[in-house]
Amino acid sequence: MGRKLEIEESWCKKCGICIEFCPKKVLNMNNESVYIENESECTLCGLCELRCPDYAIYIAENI
Amino acid sequence: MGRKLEIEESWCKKCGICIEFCPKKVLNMNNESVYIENESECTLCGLCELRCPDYAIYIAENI
Amino acid sequence: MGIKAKLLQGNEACVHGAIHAGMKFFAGYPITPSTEIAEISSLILPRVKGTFIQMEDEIASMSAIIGASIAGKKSMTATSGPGFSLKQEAIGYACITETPCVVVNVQRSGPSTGLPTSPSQGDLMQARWGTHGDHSLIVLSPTTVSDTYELTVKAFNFAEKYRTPVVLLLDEVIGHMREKVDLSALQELEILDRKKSNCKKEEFKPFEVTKDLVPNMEGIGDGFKFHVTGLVHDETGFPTNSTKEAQKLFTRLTEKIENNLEDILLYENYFTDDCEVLIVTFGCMVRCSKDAVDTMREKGVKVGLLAIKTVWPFPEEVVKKLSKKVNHIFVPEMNMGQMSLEIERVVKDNCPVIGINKYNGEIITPEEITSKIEEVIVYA
Amino acid sequence: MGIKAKLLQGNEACVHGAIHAGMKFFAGYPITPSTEIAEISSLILPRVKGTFIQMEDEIASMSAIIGASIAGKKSMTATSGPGFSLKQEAIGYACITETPCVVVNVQRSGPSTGLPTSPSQGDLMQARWGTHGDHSLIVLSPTTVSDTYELTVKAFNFAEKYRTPVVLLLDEVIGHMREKVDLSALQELEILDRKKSNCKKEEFKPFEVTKDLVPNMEGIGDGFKFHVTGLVHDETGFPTNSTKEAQKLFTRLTEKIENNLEDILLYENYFTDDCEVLIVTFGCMVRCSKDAVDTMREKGVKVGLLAIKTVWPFPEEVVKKLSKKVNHIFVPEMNMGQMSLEIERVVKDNCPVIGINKYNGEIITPEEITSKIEEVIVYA
Amino acid sequence: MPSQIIANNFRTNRLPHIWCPGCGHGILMHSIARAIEDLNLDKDNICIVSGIGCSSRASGYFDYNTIHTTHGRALTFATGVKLANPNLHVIVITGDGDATAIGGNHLIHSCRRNIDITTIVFNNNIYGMTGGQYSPTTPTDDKATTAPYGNIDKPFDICELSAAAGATFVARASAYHVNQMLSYTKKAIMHNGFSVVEAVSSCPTYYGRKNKKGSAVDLIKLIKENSIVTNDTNKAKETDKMPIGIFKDVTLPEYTNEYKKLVEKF
Amino acid sequence: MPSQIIANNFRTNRLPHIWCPGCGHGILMHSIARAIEDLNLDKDNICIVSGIGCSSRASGYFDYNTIHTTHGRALTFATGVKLANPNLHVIVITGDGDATAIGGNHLIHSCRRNIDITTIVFNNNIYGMTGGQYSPTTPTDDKATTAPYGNIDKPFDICELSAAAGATFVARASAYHVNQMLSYTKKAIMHNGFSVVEAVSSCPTYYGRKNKKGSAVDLIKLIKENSIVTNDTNKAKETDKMPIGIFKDVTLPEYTNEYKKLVEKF
Amino acid sequence: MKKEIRLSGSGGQGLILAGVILAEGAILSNLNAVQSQSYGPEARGGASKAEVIISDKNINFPKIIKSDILISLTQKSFNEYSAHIKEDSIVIVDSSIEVNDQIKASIHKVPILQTANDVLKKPMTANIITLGVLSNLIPEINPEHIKIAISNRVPKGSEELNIKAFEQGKVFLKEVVNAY
Amino acid sequence: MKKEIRLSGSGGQGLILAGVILAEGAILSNLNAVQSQSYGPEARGGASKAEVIISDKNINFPKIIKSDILISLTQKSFNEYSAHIKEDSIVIVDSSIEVNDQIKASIHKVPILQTANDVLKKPMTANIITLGVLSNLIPEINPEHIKIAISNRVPKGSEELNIKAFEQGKVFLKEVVNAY
Ligand SMILES: Cc1ncc(C[n+]2csc(CCOP(=O)(O)OP(=O)(O)O)c2C)c(N)n1
Ligand SMILES: Cc1ncc(C[n+]2csc(CCOP(=O)(O)OP(=O)(O)O)c2C)c(N)n1
Ligand code: SF4
Ligand code: SF4
Ligand code: SF4
Ligand code: SF4
Repeated sequence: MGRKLEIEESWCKKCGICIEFCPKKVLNMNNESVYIENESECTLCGLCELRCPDYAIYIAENI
Repeated sequence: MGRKLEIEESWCKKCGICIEFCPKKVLNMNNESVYIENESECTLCGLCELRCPDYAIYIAENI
Repeated sequence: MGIKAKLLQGNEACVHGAIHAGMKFFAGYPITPSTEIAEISSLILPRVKGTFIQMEDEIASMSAIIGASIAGKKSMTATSGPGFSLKQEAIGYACITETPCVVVNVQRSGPSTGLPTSPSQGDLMQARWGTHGDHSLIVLSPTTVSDTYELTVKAFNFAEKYRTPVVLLLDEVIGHMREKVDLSALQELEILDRKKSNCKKEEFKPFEVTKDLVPNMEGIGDGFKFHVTGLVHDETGFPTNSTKEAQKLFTRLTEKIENNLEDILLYENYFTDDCEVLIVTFGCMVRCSKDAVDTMREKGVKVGLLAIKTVWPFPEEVVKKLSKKVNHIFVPEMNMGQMSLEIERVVKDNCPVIGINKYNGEIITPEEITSKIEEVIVYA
Repeated sequence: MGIKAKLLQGNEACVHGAIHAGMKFFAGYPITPSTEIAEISSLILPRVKGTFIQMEDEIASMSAIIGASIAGKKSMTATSGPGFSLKQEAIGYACITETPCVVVNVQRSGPSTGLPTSPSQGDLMQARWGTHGDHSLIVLSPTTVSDTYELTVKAFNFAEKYRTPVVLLLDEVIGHMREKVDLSALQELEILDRKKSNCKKEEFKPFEVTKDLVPNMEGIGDGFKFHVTGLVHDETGFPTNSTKEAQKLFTRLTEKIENNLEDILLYENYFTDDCEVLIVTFGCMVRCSKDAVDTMREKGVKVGLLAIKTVWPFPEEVVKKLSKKVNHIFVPEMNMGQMSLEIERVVKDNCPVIGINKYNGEIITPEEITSKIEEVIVYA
Repeated sequence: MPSQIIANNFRTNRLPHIWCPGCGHGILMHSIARAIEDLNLDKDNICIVSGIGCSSRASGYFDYNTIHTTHGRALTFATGVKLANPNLHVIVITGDGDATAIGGNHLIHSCRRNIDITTIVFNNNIYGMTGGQYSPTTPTDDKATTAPYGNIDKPFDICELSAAAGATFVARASAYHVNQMLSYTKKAIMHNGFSVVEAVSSCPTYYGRKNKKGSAVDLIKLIKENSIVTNDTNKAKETDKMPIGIFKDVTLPEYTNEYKKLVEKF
Repeated sequence: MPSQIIANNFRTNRLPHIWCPGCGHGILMHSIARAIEDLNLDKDNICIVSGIGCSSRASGYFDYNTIHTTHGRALTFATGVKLANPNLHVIVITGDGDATAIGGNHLIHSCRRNIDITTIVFNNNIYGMTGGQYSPTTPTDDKATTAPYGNIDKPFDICELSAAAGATFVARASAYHVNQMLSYTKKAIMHNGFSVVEAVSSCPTYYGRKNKKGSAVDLIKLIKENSIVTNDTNKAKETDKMPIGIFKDVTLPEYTNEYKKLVEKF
Repeated sequence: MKKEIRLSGSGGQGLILAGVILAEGAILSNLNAVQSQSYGPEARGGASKAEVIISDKNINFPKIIKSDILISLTQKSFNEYSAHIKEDSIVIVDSSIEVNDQIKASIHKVPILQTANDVLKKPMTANIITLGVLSNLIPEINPEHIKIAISNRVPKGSEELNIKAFEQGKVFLKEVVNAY
Repeated sequence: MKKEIRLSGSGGQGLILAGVILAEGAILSNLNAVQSQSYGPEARGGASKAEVIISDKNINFPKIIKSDILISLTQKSFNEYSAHIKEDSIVIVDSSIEVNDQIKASIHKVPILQTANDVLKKPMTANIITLGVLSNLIPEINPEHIKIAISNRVPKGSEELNIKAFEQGKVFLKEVVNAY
């Protein structure tokens, strides 16, 4: 069982906060939503989850 | 022209504050009002005037 | 014979009635002439494991009793004129959230600070219309100290049964006078509690439209986890902008009361059976009017009295019916004629409505009432 | 031709009217749908050497404008439902101290928070009865944006002339809509100021009973050194417990307004000369009713409209007179029937009074009015 | 015949005042009049604003412009007066209930704005006018008609609260400390900004009686015994006594000045 | 599909919430839910009470007992709730306007009573819900729809005010400082007494736009840049930055406990 | 039987308490009673007035327009309320009060304040002494019932003193009762 | 002549401002105009709607029940408001919107958002482009008057850009006018 970064596109309001404050610059945005650009860089630190105002990005547990 | 301790009997509510806090124990009370018992002791410090809640005792000026 | 006669003050009787009814929470802020209600509550409540708190102002007091009631406790506050004005916003919140609570207003004289220790009945219209927006509530007004006990119990009962704020509109005369009260009868008064749901916790809808239009009510901490809001909401309790839901909600809030007038409308007939002249009044004016009726009856004039105890909703039909069989209606009030307005509306052209008004902080005497009646019926 | 047509929002027109009338002080607290009035005031007042302040709440705002008015400045505040409820205590203070001021209430829907952005006319009764105790005041309700400008000027004029708080009862529809306003005519509107005394400073009585029952008024800092209190007071302004003085004061406060109904009562007749069916209404409902009248007239039904602009004191005599010559009165209101109550009282058995009511946050359409009329007169 | 200072500053035809024998309020009212007399202010330019309470009845006695308002709101009326006519010396006289119970919000906001109003709080630790209920300054465990078993509330420190809220002059004197009362009141009036003088008073009728603290004289003695004259509140804390002194006196932009600057931009 | 923590604590059928893109309130709401999750509290025993404002809309989203009250009065409703059922964890979520403008008096009195309620103030320095008017925490000179020429008011320091009024736990975190927010919120909830967490938020729609401070991201960056993590407010003053930290944490008699003691006398 | 009694004096003399005790005594004696008072912010140390109506029938109108019995312990209150008494009613004043003889009533001077001061050594017993005097005038109320009411209503610890004061009051005006 | 125009989209697209400018233009052209809008706390970043009624007569009822001209810049607003149009009225939608052909109106797709983005490089000019399009459909309003209104109402400094946007909008739907 592992942990994995997930995005719920329909909840993303495209504010860009997760992208800006990701210490590893893992994320980027397109027309629809934020998306994971450099998954390999992600340390699963969870800061994007804590700072997303709309709960659209999070670390899924027990995958 | 001098200064003199005056009492307006009709205004005195007989609370006793002036008597208690007079540093020279000049004042006393009877049934009607406060009255001056030891006028000679009075230094005209004016503390009774400042502390009388009813403005019934005061140093008259320019007598 | 079980007579437990006691000398009680009106304000005191109010607290005893409240305790009887199950009051467990009182929040208040002192103001003449209601202060004794807070004072006596502070004395008694701790002894019955209830809570008394003196809040920082009337708004806080009103809000606190709503909070306590939502959390499950029967709650009351008491105030007078200026404080009653301040409580109005929160009273509207109690209306729309259907939170049972009792608000006592011991009326005093004048707008603003006025004559703070003098009696008046000047808040009658305010009790109905004081908060913004369409709303309904129940307003009771006692005429004796014993009545004060009884109507306080009924105020709590109505509050619980119909999930509504109930205003107990006292006046300084009744609030501050002491008279004999027979507690043995009063202590038998029935007590009603809010209806609980008997559904599964997940299925609970806090504002479900039940047959009687009064939603079941659960407390906080019992696992129902509902939402309460002063915004327009649907049966789930969550806000909605739907005009349909808005119309539904506002209509129900009115109808749950209007549909039960038979239960809610309290009044007393005093020689109305054969009367040709009718006095209609409320509060302390009932006492003065009774003396007036007695005097006039002694003189052979058939005067009767309708003593209105549920002043809002106004007992329209009762008054209308009586107005058809009498020649005059007199309305003595310690205000500029507030109940008169409502009576005029209801009575239409059935008979003339004549106000007897005094608003200087003095009670109207029986003589003033009888002489006005005599003056009018002689000229009639 | 001097036409200065401008597109103005209702709330904007209110501020322009106020500035025209001489407003020099505004204190407020934001609340939808009145907030633009504060915002625009904050923009304009500093430019005309006036003062804008946003206070910590509505009570503070209302009190501040009374303070400013006593100190000599024409003052206004603006709010909506919940804030209007909170201002009630201080409004009573303005009544008893006879302090000129203008209180705007842009009505929104529901008791409590309700539907905060939806229109309503639910505060009509509250505007009259919201504060405790017997009192009188003037309440004006505009029907168009241009009217809003005009009635704001008149509100200030009445406030000054009669030394009374005046409530400007707007509604969200008028407050938020923009339409064409011809400023050239409006800018000619007369402006009235409070009457000054012309006595010696030592002889000044701040609440002297003058012939018109309106005491002269001096500002603070001009050497008159008077006392103002919300307690019952005599002509000197100092508190008294005299029942005679109390009766005198309360009576005068009412009569100074009731004696001047001819000046104060504003209304508009629209095809009432020959009408058989009468619509009586106020505020934004006037617009909808005009369309309804036009439609019905086209169909050959003689419908007329009485548009009431001074809603309090209520123009009893005007309505009574018309009620004697028509077959039906219809009262469209965006509430549960508040003006209807007053009309029923006045009309008595002269003709039936039929309410057309909607209270879900939606405006009543001309079609809804005409179809109700048709429904009733067909059955009649 | 009253003294010259009384005749100059009071509406003597309204005296004696309604306060009970020995009520501290009368002493404090005198200090205010004397401060104004000493400062030689133009009486036409003074406006006293009060709320509702025994203390707030003070306004009616001063022979200046006086406004007796609603309970708790004196500062908001005063704000209107001051902004309408910034030349006035606006002085608010209020009680502990009026200023810190129902009126607490207006107190802290007036502090925050630093508007040039002088506020004198007659703090008698009780609601006198309504007959002795506990107030936000009633000490814990004391009795009151609504605290028959002893008060469980903690009291406010009015000076600390006012300073934290932004008042720029904060001091405490008392009905015993009449010289300080006079001197702080003068400073407060001349201070350009929002000033608060907590004037410790005494209510023999309700507070004294309920708490078996003796006569009017005894209550004034108690104030004397329980206090220490110092501007250093920390030092006072060590002695467990109530400090009498000036605790804050700073100059910061004043509200009506700032508003004036804004208006002058146009 | 939302995360487990969201599913456990929110009424997910009411999400996404009504707040604007990038509004700081969403971040803070998350922290509260996570704090409760981390503390493993019984959700039936939590009651969230809020006033009126964007921030106060938070109550409707939590899957606990929730009450959305009137503007400024959340703490007084909460006081009723807590006294009626002292077993509940009562948490008040409020805005700077709700808590310190119209609600300022209830804030200081709740502090004074030291009643066991946790108050989280979402401070975005503006009235968001009504469209961008200045609030008691809007910095001087900033613009707002009612301060078109710049605000002349001085702002409150919510933490300082609460501490002076008697709160026994006082801290400040922000929508940037999410770890602090989480940790302080947990401490505040577990604190037995009145606790205040000033949670600095951001309103890109009104505050940001009016003051030309850029995007939602820029506003969060500004919080980061203008603050310093320290429990020592004096140290922060030297740097002219806003301190993020715990400024007061003391144990004093708690109101419902004291009341319980009183009742147990009989 | 209906008696309207007005007790007047200054605040602090405890006349309202006396009125309450009188009313409670009446109730214990199976009568009806209504008690009311006037006071106000103006009454800080000022005038004080209690009214008691006692009757064997229902009492509706709760105020007294003209009294059957007036008690006045101060000159000021006598001057005010002696204008509102029934013809041929009873007026009892403290001995210190100057009465004017235009008043058509049977006026009795009783040394109430002096008795409180000199005999009982407690000025605050004046109200209960007054009750003793009154008790002689209202035989319908069993004096023992008044004593019970006194014990119920006076501060704990002062019962004995107050019963003594009551007895002391009963010494006065015995004859008037007989004449009444 | 009376035209009821509804502009719908999402908050932030500036459609209320467009409505205001349109109404002001109408007034400058000596017509009557009433403009209103709906918004609410639920509208944080959500739906937004402006209504403009233009007439050469008095306008009483201020709201639109069914529109003569509907503008929709978002799918959601199109779905909602296309249900409330008059028969044979005009509907203008952004090119990105999927229209359904049950609607009995002359529907025109116009690349408003794309033009704002790509041609004017400022997404916030979409509202003024919309005005340009609309202007073609309401010949009773002098386009120069709309331009004056634009200059009055847009933020200082952006006048030129917005006039350009207006002209850009006028490029579209010229034919429809002629057909109308
Ligand atoms: C709105 C309102 N609430 C309550 C009151 C009743 N009231 C009058 S004065 C007062 C308290 C006064 O206390 P304080 O300000 O400390 O003055 P003090 O009488 O002790 O000098 C209260 C509660 C009122 N007049 N108005
Ligand atoms: C009594 C009352 N006054 C005013 C309002 C209008 N109002 C609603 S929310 C609000 C301010 C909200 O500001 P804040 O608490 O800071 O929350 P934010 O929206 O910024 O999150 C105001 C003034 C109201 N609803 N009720
Ligand atoms: S979990 Fe951390 S590293 Fe990964 S995307 Fe989120 S913020 Fe970046
Ligand atoms: S202080 Fe004044 S009122 Fe008190 S006893 Fe002395 S003179 Fe009389
Ligand atoms: S009640 Fe207390 S505060 Fe009021 S006047 Fe009397 S002693 Fe002073
Ligand atoms: S208006 Fe401001 S505070 Fe409100 S939701 Fe939008 S960004 Fe947040």
